[in-house]
Amino acid sequence: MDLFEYQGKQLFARHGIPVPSGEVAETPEAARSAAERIGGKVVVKAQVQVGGRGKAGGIKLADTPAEAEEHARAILGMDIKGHTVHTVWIEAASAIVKEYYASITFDRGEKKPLVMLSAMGGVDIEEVAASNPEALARLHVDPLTGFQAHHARWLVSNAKIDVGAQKGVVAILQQLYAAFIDLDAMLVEINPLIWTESGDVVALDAKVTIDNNALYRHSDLAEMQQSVTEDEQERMAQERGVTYVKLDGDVGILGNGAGLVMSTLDVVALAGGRPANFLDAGGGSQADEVVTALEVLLSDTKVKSLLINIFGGITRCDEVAKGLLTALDKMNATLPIVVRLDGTNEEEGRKIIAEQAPDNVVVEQTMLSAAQRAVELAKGA
Amino acid sequence: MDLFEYQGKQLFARHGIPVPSGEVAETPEAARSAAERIGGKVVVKAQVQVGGRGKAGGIKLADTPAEAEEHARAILGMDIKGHTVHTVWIEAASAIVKEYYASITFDRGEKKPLVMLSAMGGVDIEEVAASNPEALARLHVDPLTGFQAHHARWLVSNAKIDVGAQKGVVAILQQLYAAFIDLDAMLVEINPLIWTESGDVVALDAKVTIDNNALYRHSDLAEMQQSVTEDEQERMAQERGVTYVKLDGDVGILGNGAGLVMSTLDVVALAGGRPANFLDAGGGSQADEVVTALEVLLSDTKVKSLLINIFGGITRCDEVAKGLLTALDKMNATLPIVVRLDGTNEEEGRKIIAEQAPDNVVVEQTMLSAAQRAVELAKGA
Amino acid sequence: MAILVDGNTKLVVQGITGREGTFHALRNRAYGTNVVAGVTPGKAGQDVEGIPVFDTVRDAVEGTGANTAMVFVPPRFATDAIYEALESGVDLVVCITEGIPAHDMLRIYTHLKRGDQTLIGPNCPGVISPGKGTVGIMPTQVFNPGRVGLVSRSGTLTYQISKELALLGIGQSTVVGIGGDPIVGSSFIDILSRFEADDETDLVVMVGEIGGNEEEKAAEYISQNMSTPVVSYIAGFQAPPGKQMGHAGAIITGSSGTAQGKKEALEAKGVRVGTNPTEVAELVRDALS
Amino acid sequence: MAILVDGNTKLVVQGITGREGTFHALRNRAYGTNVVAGVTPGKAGQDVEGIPVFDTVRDAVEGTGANTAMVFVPPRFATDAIYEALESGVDLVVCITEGIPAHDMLRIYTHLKRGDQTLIGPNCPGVISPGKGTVGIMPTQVFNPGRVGLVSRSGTLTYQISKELALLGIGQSTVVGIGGDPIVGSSFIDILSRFEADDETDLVVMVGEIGGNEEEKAAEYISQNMSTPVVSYIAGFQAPPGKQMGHAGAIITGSSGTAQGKKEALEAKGVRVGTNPTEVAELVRDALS
Repeated sequence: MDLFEYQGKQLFARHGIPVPSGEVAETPEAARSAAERIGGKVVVKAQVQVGGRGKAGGIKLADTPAEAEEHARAILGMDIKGHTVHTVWIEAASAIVKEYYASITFDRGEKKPLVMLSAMGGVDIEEVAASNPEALARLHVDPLTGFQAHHARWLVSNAKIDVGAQKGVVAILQQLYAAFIDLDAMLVEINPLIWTESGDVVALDAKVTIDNNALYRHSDLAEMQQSVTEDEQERMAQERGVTYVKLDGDVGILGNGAGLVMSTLDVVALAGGRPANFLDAGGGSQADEVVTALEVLLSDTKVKSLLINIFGGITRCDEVAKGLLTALDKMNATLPIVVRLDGTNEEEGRKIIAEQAPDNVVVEQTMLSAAQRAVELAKGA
Repeated sequence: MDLFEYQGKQLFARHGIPVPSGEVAETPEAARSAAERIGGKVVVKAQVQVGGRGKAGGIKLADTPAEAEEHARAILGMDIKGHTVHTVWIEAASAIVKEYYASITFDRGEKKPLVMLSAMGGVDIEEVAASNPEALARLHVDPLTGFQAHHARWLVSNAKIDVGAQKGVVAILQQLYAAFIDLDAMLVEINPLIWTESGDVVALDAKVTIDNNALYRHSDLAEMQQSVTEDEQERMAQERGVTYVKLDGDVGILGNGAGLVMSTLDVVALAGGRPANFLDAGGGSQADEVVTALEVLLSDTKVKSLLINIFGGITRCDEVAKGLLTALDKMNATLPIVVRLDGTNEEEGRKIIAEQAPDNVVVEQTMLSAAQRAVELAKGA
Repeated sequence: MAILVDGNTKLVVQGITGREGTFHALRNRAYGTNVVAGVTPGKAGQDVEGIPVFDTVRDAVEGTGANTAMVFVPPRFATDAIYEALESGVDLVVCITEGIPAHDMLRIYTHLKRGDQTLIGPNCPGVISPGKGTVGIMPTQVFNPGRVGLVSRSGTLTYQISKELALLGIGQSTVVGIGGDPIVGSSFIDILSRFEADDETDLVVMVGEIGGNEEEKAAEYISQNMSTPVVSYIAGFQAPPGKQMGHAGAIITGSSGTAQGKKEALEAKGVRVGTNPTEVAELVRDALS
Repeated sequence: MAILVDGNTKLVVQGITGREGTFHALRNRAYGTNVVAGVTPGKAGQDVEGIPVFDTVRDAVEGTGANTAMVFVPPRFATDAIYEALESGVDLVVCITEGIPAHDMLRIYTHLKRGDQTLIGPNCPGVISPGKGTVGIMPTQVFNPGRVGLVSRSGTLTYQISKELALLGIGQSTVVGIGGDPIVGSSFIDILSRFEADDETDLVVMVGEIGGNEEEKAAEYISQNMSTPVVSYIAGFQAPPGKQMGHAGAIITGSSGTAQGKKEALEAKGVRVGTNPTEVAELVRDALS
């Protein structure tokens, strides 16, 4: 679960990490009064979960509350890379001397948290990492003994942080690690981390990703979760707890298990087709869950044909077949549907379809032939 | 640093461990009004840092506030094994079904925290451990991975805690471990841990020892520290930060380093004398610290002779000699003083004493001869 | 031989009295696995169709000599259950549970690697040594005894490839689902090294997917340390970058995590990579002939 | 040979620019120890009488090849300093600092014992191999080169016994102050095993005190594993039970922690125990003759 900048900053503030004072606004008028309360120059920042909002015009400096209102009016409703701006964050403008970069992520390869720090922040840090790897100090942390003051000192020394800012950065790195642990975060990132004219070190941005698996022990964070999805099917899937990602093709795909679904996508592409989506109905799919998943898929008008590829382990093929019939009945769908059922109760499943399914449903014996058929049908439609 | 029962209970409550509601009182009148506020039957408990207060009459049940006042009047000022009762704790009486025992301590041998649980609490647990070791479930905890729910379940299962109380005990063990860590405690002990008629599990007593070395990171706990020392010299020493323990002999002893001081005590005993105290002036003793230490010793009228046994490492013998002269000058002490100086700047130290010390100060060359001389002088005094 | 699970396996099932726990414990037993105990706190003394239930894993191990534990408890209790299994002294822990917080797994992993016990999973279908025993939830009918080892991050894809092998008359020595989470107890390399040492395994199929760099590391390991041939399959060529794909494990982390990158890394080390499950089975057949 | 500290020691001093740090770094160097670096955060590039100062221990180790670190920082920074020293990869860390919280030491100890580095202390006077080098704060004039090893929980008592040995013309191979805290990095047994393996040590003096059960465990170890003779001394026969005696380590924990109990445990295993430092030296002389 990705948080918005303003949510991340609120969490940072709770963990003692200095952030500029600010307020959320959802209307130009609210932006104006927020600017009045904050006082002085403010920055109006679009709240979207996508990079590059600065270049897209989503971040503006305002000298007066009136100007803040004006900027908010321009930014609210703006489309930034497919994301509509519904909220702006108004915060006190900072007098920046220097921009740094700091982050903590999971390094899956090392199986340890990785802390990264650079004196070259405020820019594309991936570019820095590629072209000037020395400029990005990296340190892995033992999860059992944790991040310690000497780690912070080593990072600051090796990232060549300016002497006057070192103490502040050392403190923030320790607080950031505490936040990373306390929040069950997969990522905490500050870019830029700024050194101000008054000598403070302040988080000017905040990118926080929370581990969905850990939300059960963070009721306050779970409340922050809100749909940021513009796509109708993705929103439906999210609400129903189904893993769904929209793609730009026309062969709708439903499978059980992420690996098998990915493989199905690949096989459809090999057969010359273009997958319309990724939809994993999950491990233990019961008939109800299959209905839910199909409702998401069938509501997408771009889908020309549908490929249902199931290998039953925990999942039972007869349940899938029943779910399919129920969904077709409910949605009154007429597009061509290719079904491949294998594994637990495969015979029963095939039998249900053969006997009860309408003519637009065809059964194929293998994954490969099913993919070829679905691609053909999409092209013919 | 040992805490009083009421302090321990306040800390337990902060960590979610159920304790009976209660209040502190320092006068009989305050005890009465506390009992009125608590309502119902209450228990009046002497707050002393010594065991056996129940047998000594320091714990009384009161049916009414008037009775609570009466009991408090009897208990306040009472002497329990040399400890005067200055405070009582008034708490709601509990309806006890069963008494258990729970504790967490440092096991120095294993170098791990040791959690102990028994269904046979409310009695002398050392006796239980000796006569019926099976009745005391013991579990060591890995300090890096911590105490987990399954540890609590294993303890509860193996200590044969009554089924109805198991859930409550599992919860309390986990909270107790969290408190042990958060408080930097060397010991947390609940005896008895009770199972009540209403089905709750409640800490009816609380024994908490905090690591003095960790007080710097617990300002709230440091405030709880108060002198519980009746002895004048011990109080002086505590205020001055000197390690001092009163014993019942007449040869005063000052040394540097706990090992050397203990050895000095032993050698004095071997020479037929009886040490009056243990006083460790510490590792880096400067002249001022020696003066402070001597002031504590010389204020004790039971001391008949004084043995100063120094082996200078960090400590410099000339500093010790200077401190001795200053202290003698200030305190105008005339009792016989035997000095043994060895190690860093020993010659300078001996010279200062030879040239400047009054006649009641004698220098000996070895620890053994110094001890013999001090014992003789104490007997002759 | 086979690896991890065989005739010597003595299994304790944590969470045995739950619906799924009971179902799969009995299925594993029906397949021939020696299921010696179950654990559900507070239910000591009961039994599940003859399998005795204990309060704690330690009691179960002491009472029955169990050497393998299967974790079948809900995610919020699974971290505790894994630690409990490890502390009980069993050699192997197989964790089926999906949804364990990643930070918990980081700590478990670090702790685990300081000892010599083995954890398979979490979020995995388990292990099957066809004809010898199974610990987990795999549909046993897909597998046949044979001499090909299979290790996979994906459950259903494992079944798919095993089915393709079966169509060509090829069976397996052992099939291991290592799980799709970002942090799992055993990596490809851990399992490959066991297959390399197993004299009943003639070839290994490694089934990877996008995300992480375990396949790249395995490629290096294979070229340096393995004489047993390896055939591979990678899923996720069409997966959109940066999107989460069911498994948290399927997040692409940098270019090293792409299917194409993994395929090239493997081929650069001489490992044949099939483009679809059917072709993987054919490559295996060709390599064995 | 000698143990722990010798001519190969390359020392980095953590906290070298503090008053005590500078004083003892220079004293150690004056005794012949190869003091190659110091560490004080923010002072990289400076030097202390020619000893280069670094920001971090890792930088110091990379820059100078230091293999031993001495921790000389205030207690609230010492836990961090010990971890930093361990992570830098040095073989030996000697922590002089007194007053480290016991819970911190529990975690450090558990972490330490999973690797193969050595920690002496905290709250210890350090190590001296007379004539070869010293790391710590011991008054060097008390020690002479010889073939007796000495290990002690107490600093000043170490000096006292060494002085008594010197009066009888007996010198030491190495003298180790392991520290008086409840949890220290190296136990009596850890050091005894090193002396047992040292062919320049003919006899070992073990100086214990009340509290804990390390002396009892050492007695068992000596009887099982040591051919080198051991003479012992225990302080604290007159110490009042249950009172804290300067070292937190001197709290009596049960009857096993008494001086009498320790003496009896040692004598039961054939270890001679002197009643005072002078007698200990005499026992050593007799055992060597």
